[in-house]
Formats: sequence, structure tokens, C-alpha cells
Amino acid sequence: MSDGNQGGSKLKVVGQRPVRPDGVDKVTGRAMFGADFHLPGMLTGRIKRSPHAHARIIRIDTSAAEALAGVKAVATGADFDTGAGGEVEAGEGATAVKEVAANCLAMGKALYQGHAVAAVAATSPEIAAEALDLIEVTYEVLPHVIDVEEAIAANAPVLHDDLFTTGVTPKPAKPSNVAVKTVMGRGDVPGAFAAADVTVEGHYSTAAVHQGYIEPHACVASFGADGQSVVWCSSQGQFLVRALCAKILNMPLSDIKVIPAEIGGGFGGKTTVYLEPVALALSRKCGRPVKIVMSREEVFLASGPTSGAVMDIKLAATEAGKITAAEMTLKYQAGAFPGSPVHLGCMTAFACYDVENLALTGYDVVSNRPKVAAYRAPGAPMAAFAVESAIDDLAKKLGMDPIDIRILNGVRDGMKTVYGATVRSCAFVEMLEQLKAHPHYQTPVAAGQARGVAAGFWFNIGGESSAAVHVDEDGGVTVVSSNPDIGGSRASMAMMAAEVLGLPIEKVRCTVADTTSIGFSGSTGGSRVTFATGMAVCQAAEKVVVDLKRRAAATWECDIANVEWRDGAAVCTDPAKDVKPLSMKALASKSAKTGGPIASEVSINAQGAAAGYGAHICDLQIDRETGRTTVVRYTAAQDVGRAIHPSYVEGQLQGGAAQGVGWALNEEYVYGPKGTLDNASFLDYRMPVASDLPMIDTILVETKPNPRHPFGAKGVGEVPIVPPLAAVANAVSQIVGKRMTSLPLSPARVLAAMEEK
Amino acid sequence: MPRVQSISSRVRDFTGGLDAFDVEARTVRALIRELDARFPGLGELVEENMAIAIDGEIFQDALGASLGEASEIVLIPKISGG
Amino acid sequence: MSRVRISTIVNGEPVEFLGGGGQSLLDALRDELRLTGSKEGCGTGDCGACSVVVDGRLVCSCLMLAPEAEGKRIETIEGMQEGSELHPLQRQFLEHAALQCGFCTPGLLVASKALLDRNPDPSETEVRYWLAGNMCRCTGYDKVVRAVLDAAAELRQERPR
Amino acid sequence: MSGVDYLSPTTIAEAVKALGQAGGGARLMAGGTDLLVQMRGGRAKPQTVIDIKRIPGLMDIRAEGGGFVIGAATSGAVLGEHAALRKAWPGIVEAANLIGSTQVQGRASLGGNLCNASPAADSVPALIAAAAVCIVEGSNGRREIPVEKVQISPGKMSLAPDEILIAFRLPPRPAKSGDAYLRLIPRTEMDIAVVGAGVSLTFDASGTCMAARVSVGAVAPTALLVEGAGMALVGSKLDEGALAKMDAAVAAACKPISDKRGTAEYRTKIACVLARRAALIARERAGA
Repeated sequence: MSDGNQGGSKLKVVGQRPVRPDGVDKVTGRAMFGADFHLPGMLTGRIKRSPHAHARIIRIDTSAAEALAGVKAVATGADFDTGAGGEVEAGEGATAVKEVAANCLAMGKALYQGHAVAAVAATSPEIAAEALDLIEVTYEVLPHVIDVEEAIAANAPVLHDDLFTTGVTPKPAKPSNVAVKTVMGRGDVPGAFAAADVTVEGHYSTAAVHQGYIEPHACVASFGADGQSVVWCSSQGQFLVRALCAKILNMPLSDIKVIPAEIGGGFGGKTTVYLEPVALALSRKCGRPVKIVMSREEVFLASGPTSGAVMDIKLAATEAGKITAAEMTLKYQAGAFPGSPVHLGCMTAFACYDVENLALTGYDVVSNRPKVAAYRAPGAPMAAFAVESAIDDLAKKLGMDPIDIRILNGVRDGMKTVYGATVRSCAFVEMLEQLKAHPHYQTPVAAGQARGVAAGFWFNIGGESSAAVHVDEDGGVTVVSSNPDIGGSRASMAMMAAEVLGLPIEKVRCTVADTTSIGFSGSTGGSRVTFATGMAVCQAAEKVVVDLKRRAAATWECDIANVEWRDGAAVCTDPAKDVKPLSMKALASKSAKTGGPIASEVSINAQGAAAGYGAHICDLQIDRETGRTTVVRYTAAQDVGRAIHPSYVEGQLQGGAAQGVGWALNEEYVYGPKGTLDNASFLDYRMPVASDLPMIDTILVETKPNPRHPFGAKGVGEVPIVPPLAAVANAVSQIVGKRMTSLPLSPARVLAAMEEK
Repeated sequence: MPRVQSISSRVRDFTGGLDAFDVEARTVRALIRELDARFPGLGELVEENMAIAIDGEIFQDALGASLGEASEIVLIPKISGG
Repeated sequence: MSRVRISTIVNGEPVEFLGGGGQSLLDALRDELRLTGSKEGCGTGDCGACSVVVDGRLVCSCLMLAPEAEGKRIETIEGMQEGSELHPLQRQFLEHAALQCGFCTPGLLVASKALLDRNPDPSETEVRYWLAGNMCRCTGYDKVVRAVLDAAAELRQERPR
Repeated sequence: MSGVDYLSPTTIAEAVKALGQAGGGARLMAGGTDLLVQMRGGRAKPQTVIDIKRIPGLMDIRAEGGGFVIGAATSGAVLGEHAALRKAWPGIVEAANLIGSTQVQGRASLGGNLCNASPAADSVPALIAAAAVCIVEGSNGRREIPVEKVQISPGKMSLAPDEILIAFRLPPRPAKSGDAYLRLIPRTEMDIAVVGAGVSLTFDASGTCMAARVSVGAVAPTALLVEGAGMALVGSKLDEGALAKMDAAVAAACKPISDKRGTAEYRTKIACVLARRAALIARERAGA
């Protein structure tokens, strides 16, 4: 990096709020999302889903469907060929390919209501629907289990005969629904509890909630006769889709080109595949393009959610409020296949605080629910709900201000986390101080209302990214990003390139490339794009600057050491040369004569991501006769390093807060006695609407830029969903007069708690 | 001798429940060879599917990194996100 | 299959197409007319991503049958830009960064325009309730509401009453 | 859904005939905001959809006999824009305007809300409290029935297979009358009522309640007219004693189920809370 972490005052583009490069397409309806593609000869694909929560598939008879006029292909799990299997990096970490495949089309067993069992491709949606009815599936219905505690119980129906708990010694003799037991900790927990002045404890639970992106999953797949295939889809990672399709269908990666559509929200839920391998398998069978679009009901039944959790927590502290020890057990729903983010829950639970003695135990538990997918800071919000509630109890017990107790215990640079990282460039304490000084916190709580405070953490990651910078012959620039733009990242990529190149933002455009047009990149997720792909963009732009300086030096016949790049032009610093600066435009127009096209592509494995910390304040009131909660004021603060485009950073804070408020108050998966989902619609899965929320004030804390990023950026997308659950619950608990330990805080639950008191 | 700790349950299955042990190695490549020698299969697991924290910094891909006499190494599951 | 000829005016232009008797207006717009700016987020009238204006009324095009459009005037997101100029609402959405993924944006813009066409000076509360049927999962609505209020102010200046 | 035939008759007779001919395979459509959702979800599979919105008189509001006649397919948005109706029957208009979003308001109608035969329909308790009457026409001619007699169970109505709900008749409004409708939903908008309560009251010059009708929704298989609750208020000035008696009558009438939207116990409790609040708003509106 030429001058890593440039000072804010010198910056001309970074920190401004320009209109995003893809903005006009998005406000005029021109932007092409997953379901907007249409190819000649395209067929409609539909998926037949299990009506049962748990059933053995005895037989699938597709003959009648195949005989129906207009049906061109029928597929089942038998059409997949996962070969050696292996693992692929998906939203929550390593994911077994065989399980992703079996989630796309069931193999042997239907493990939840809505589990895909077969698929058809037909010449019209009506024929496809009729064909689904003609597929006869013979099931042996099995006992099901939905609840996480019931799934752990000894007599629970077992989902997978070959699932033995990992992390237990000796290896268990019997299969169970506990996929993994995670243990981590340090110090002497029993000793610290024995020596404690005060202790608090609690039993907490949260419901499964869905990411709730407004765009349902959608894709078009076209298999070529020579095997070369194209997939258009909305996902958080075109390379991830390619990898999973290749492994599930046993195809070479280079035969699959994945073209990223615009993506209508993901929040982690589009870091895996549901439809793409199915559409490609159908297309392989009939040689025609196949489009599959999920209905909203299918989205709820068969994609996404994140884990519901059951947690027990105990804290020990001194009289002064210093937390000396914590013990916590976390049980997370994984859904039908192993892979809940419980390990991330354990790692993040106390990441905001300096606690010497820790004991954390996590259980990853399968049950007859859809397989969980990553959701914004996967695993962290539930854990933080328990931790931040317990700290609130501690503050009450000691008569301390809720921000003060968090400052007292807050992590500072140099401290050690339980998962091995050392805290660095961390502004957690400064952030809390700014939050405390904010007019919201300084305003007394209005009569009849209560105020809750809570904090949250996310690691943020770096990883593999590629980017290219192309200088056009007229001096304009195109930045080629490798990551789908889910929330305005084209803007930040273009801004960082413009800053390095000294160009006005209008001269820089940004495009998102398909898998054949740019080097590999990890997915858009983990709050990594502005950091990692941004770093690749900066490095590519810096290489271009070096090239431009070289060309200017050649033009002037001077040493390159005497050429500086200032405000988009090469300037000669050799006093012996009387030459005018050479602008980008001038250099670009001569590129053919000075060495050919000016372009650079950089692929990196970005190291040095800095963690993010947030803290939120929520004021709310409750209708005492109905238990209905109204959020009246909300402020979110976050340690962001440096905001590249502050509006989009604020937007991340506001959007995450809104999702967290929904999680706290009304969102949940509701199951009936047969293990079927009762509320698979936006009508009854109640996400916040515009009239449910107040304005959401934000504080972007920029006192500790990340020294490992050219402009100091830290990931910002995940943290904002971590604090709201407890911020809301802490306020509700005050009004109710007792600790609210189960989410969501629905009107009936709150009223019952008020009446119990 | 560098001290290796693990917070991964999968590692525990290879080590017979051990969460901390010393390994004589000065590079991550050597560490992985050493892990495979002592706990067959563990080195490969770490190389393919795990992140490593070395003296407080998390590496998603640490093969080239060197280790000090008193390095603290933590084997952790790879972190992704939403 | 009973497909019928349907004559409508879409964004000011007379349009004829063949539509199924049970086909939604949304599907007809997207699949027959290839106007894919209107989105399907739910198909049940709960998300508003398919919002269009029919004879001056804001509706969900997923909750209207295509043949019902016979003889009606339909306005979609594709008709919102005036010539080569963005509508002030479109511009304010961009300037406020009132979109992240942009999927709900066409519906939000069509609904916001319908609001300002009948109420040029809405309060924040009126904006929030009018737009309650337009779900956005990315923004938390803050910047959306500000963009609509600022567009309203801009339009009031342009066309003093 | 494209196998469906779409008809848009322009007379009632034509619509009645089409309905009769379809022999159960047809569904009438007003705003379509329930029907289309059911068709899409596979819960309704009509061969024919009969759109009644092009029939004159089904899409407007007329002052008649001192009251109003509201075409069954008139949208909520049109009701909300009718100043005279809003003044006379603010409770009915607010109930109709609570159905769904602004977009749904552009289509959804009182007739559709009633004929969808859901116990949680927002406009139905308000219409029952108002003593509204349905005008129905079929092959056997025209008849009028009180709103509370139309629905007999969830999804089932007392209308003959070829009868069409054409309009609602609202009675003349005496001086010092007011109505109100309240519902409880977890969010501020977009939900189906967990509980709803409509109250219509008339007072004398001294502020004593002369007439009262109380109706609650989503607490039984159909919206209920709770006669005992009205009787509790008549003769009172809505003092605590009278309101407590109303509570008891409402609670006794509730026979709710527990489902994803609320527990039986919660629904009963809230029905009393909302009936009380609606009664006080109705009194305020009556100017008593």
C-alpha cells in the first residue's frame, strides 16, 4: 500500500456521499434481478415438496408427469452426482456438499415440511403445476421433532442414522440429533464464582427467524450440448454457486459460467444454493434453459432461517461491577442438517468484554425444520441477547448505569479474546462514551416509557477477492468487482478507485463480473467486501498509477522517481524539466503508443480485517392493557473504522437495527402439532413495516481506522443486528417489571408477564 | 515450543479430547506435518478447513506464516458470515 | 387454455396482449409485456413490490387479474421517468441512499408517487402509514421516508399551489 | 390459474345466470384481494371468475332513505374519500380502511370482506354494530338480510349458490350517535385482526345511552353481535358499572380458538379491552 490508511482530511472522494453508479437502473426498473431474465425456448421449473415434517421416501413415480404433454424433464435426487463430496465454504463456514445436495433434492428421507423431493421443467407454469400433481411420492411418515430441547432428549426421533456427536470423547455409540458439542473457555470459572460478590443467572430463548429478503430465490440455467453451461441467478456469490453446482452435478468448474443478477437482499440467506443445481440438472436432461423462481411460501418453508436458541447463562462480578467469570450453555437449532452457527455464538458471546474466566458450551442440534442459513452476524444476536440481558440484570443489581458497566468491562486494544485473537484498533469504549454523550441518552426517559441499552460484536473477515481497474481511452475508468452488490458496494468500490486515481467519482464506473470475467472471490458476506474486495480495488488502482507514472516518465524521458501522481495527473518533479502535468485523459489517449492498454487485475487473500463493535439505545412504550410495544426512539452507534460512503454505512446500521427490532418483537416460525409451518407468508411472519418504526439515528465512530485497510475501513454489515434484541428486551423488562427471557416479545407474552407479576 | 490450543470440536475428535498441546514447529507447514504425525488426519483438516490464530492474529490461510519459540496458536473454525 | 385479448394503456401507450383468464396483472406485465420493473416479492399483496397505478388507484398488480386491465390506464415504474429526466422521487431516493438492494424500490417509488399525487405535503406519519404495504428489509425505512418528504418539498416548490 | 375463465357481466341478472350455470365452479370477485391469494395458494380452484365490478351500482355510495346504500364492490379507498359517509359512520369507514395496505385499499370491498367469510374480517363487526343490512339478489329475486346472519361458519355463508351480495344498506343516523371500530394487531398495519370490536351508540340529550350495538370479531367462528353487551350500556352514561357489565357480556360471548395469531385467553381479554375503548370513542363521536 503506497500510503496505507490515508488521513481523512486529505481525502476527496472517500467519506463523500455520491450517487451510486448503479442507482439509475435501480430507480427506473431497469436493473435485472434473478427472476427478470428470459431466454428463447425457456422452460418453467417447479419443485414438488414434502407435505410431511419427517418421512421416509419409499418411491417416487414420475412416469405420469413425464407423459404429460409439455413436460420436458423431471428430476429427483438421483440426478445428482456429488462424487467425492467434500466441503465448500458457505455462509456459516464449511458445508458438506452432500448435505447441500440433499437439501436441494431429498435423498431417501424428507426431513422437513417443504423439503424438495422432485422437480419438473415444462413449457408453461400451468403444465409444470399439473405435472407436480402427477408425481406420486410414497412416504412412510415418521415421528418428527421441532423443538431443540426435545430433539436433544434421549427418546427423540433421530433424523440421521449416521450422525454421531462431534467433539465428545469417547465417540458416542449411538446416533443422535446433537451434531456437535463445542467447548471453549479459559481460567478458573468455579473459583471465580466462589469468590464473586454478586452473581446473576438466566435461562433465555429465541425463535427461529428468517432473513426476509424481499426477492425470492430465482435462477435460469442453460446446459450446453458440449457441457458448457450458463447460470443466471441472484446470490451472494457467483463463485460459490459455481462451486456447488459443479460438485453437486460432477461438472468441471470451467464448464459453468455463473452470471450474477442483481440481488434483492440476502443477509446471508443467499450464501448457499437451493435452485441452481436443480435447474441445471433439468436443463441437462432436456437441453433447454430452465427458470425456477420460488414463491414466498417456498422461501419460508425451504430456505433460510437462522437458528432458534436456548441458552443458560451465569455471570460473576465484583461489587464494583467488574465481571470476573461467565458460564454459558448455548443450544442452537441447525434445521434438518448439521451446521448451526453455535460455535460463532460461543466465540462472539463475550467478545465485547474482558472476562478472565469463561466456560462456554455449545450444541448444534438437528430437527425437522429447514436447514438454517447464515443470517447477518450468524449466531451472535441470540448469544448477545442472553449476555446483554444478564449484564443489564447485573447493572440493576449494583445500581450502575448500563453504559458505565459496559465501559468498565469493555475490551480495549491488546486484550485477548477467548477464540485466540488479540483485540486491536478497537473503539468499543470510545463508542460507548459517544453514545452516552448523545442527545438521545442525555434526554430523560419520557413518562411511561423505558430505555434499553445493549452492545454487540462481529469478527468481520477478509479472504479471497479479485478486482480489476480498466482505464478507457478517454481517461474514464471501469472498476470490475468480483462481488454481487447487495447494498451499494459498487459505490464504495468506485469511490476507493477514484480516490487512489485522483479522479472525480463521475469518471469511475463499477461493474460486477461473472465467473469467467474476473478472478475468484469469496461471497458477499461476513462484512468483507468493502474491506477485502476494496483492498483488491485499491491495489489494482495503485498498479495503474505506477503504470501511468512509468508512461509519463517515458514521455518526459525522466526517471520515474521524479514523477508524482497528483489529482488525476502525472506531475514531473524534476526541476530540470519544464513540462506540464499529463492528465489521465492525456495519458490514456496515448496508451497505444506507450505500451498498450492500461489495466490491472489483482487477486488477494486479504489479511487484517478489524472487528466491529456496536451499541444501541431503544426507547419504547407498552400498552398496558394489550401488551403491545411501540418503539419510539432508536439510536445505533458503531465502530466503523472509516465510512467510505457514510450514507450506505448508516443504512447498514438502520437496516440491521430494524431487523433486530423485528426479531425482538414479532418475528418467529410458528409450528403446528404435525410439524408444519403455520405462518409461511409475509402476512403472518411479521417483519417491521414503515409505520412500525421511528427514525433510526446513527453514530459512526471513526476514531480508530483499521490500519490494515488503505482507507481504514472495517466491515459494517453484520454488527448492527446484534444489539437490538437485548436493547428492546431490556427496555420491555423495565416496564414489565421482570426479566423478559423469551423472544419474540409478542403482545400476548408481554401482557401475560405483566399480569403474572 | 509453540503452544497449540483448539476451540474446535472437530479437532477434539482427532486428539482424543485434548484441547491444548505443545508442538515443535517453526512454520505453519511444519506445524501441519507435525499435527498429522501425532494425530493422523488433523493436519489435513487444519489445512483445508480451519483458520489459525497466531499470536492473536487470525489467518484464514496461514501456510506461509512463521512461528516463534513461544508462539500461541489457536485452531478455530473458519469464520464466514451473513 | 383460455387466453383472451386484452387492450390497455400502459404508461401512456396503447398496448394489446394475450393474457390468461387467471393470470395476474403482474405476470402479464412481466411475462407478456416484459416490463420486469414491477417485482413479485410475495404474490399475496403483503409486500408491495408489484405496486402499479390503475386508473389513478395504487394497487398490487399481483392481486389483479390481467383481463381486469381491459380498457384501463396502467402506470408502472417504467413510466415514471419524465423523458430523459428522473422524477424528483427517483432522484431523492438516489441522493438519500434510500435503497440498498433496490428490489423493493420500484414499488416504493410508485407508491410514493401515488401519495404525493394526492397529498403534496404529507407528514412523516402519513408517509409511514401510506407506505406500510411496501416492505423493505434493507433500509429500516429511515432514508426512504426522508427521501419522500424531501421529494414532496421539492415538488411543492416546483408547482406552487 | 390460466385455465380459468374470466367473465365481467354488466348486469346483475347476467351475473346471477353465470353463477347458476357454473354450478359451484365459479367464484364471484369484487376487489379480489382474498380470492387471488386463495387461487394462488391452491385453496380456491374456480373454473370461472365472475368479476362484478362492471355492474352499475356495485361500485358506488348513494344516500337513500336517510341512510346510505354502499355497492358491495366499492373499494375501501372510495369509502375513505366519501365525506358524508365518513361523518355519519366513521367506525365503518375506519374498519374498512384497516383492511390491508394502501394498495389493498384500492381494491378491497365491504362485500368481499364479508363474503370471504373469515371470522377476523375487520369491516364486519363495524357493519354489525351499525345494524347494516345486506341486499342480496339471486334467481329467486331480491331479499335483505342483516349482516350478522350472512356468515354461518368460517368460509361458509347463508346465501344460496346463485345469490349475489349487491349492496349494504346503512340505516338513518339519529342525532347524538357515534360508532367506532378497533382491532388489535401486533404490528401497526398489514396484519389480520387478532381481535376486533365495533360499537355503535346513540345518546339522548342528557348523555344517557339510548341504543347500543356491540360486535366482536376473531373470537368465535363468526363475528358476533353481543346483545348483552349493548344492553349493558343502554340506560347508562357509560359509567364503570355499565362498562364492567359490558366486559362480562363480551367475555361470556367469546369462544375463540388459539392459533398462530393469538391464544384464546388473550383474545377474550383483548375483546373486552377493545370493546370498552371503542365504546368510549363512539361516545366521544356522538358528542354525548
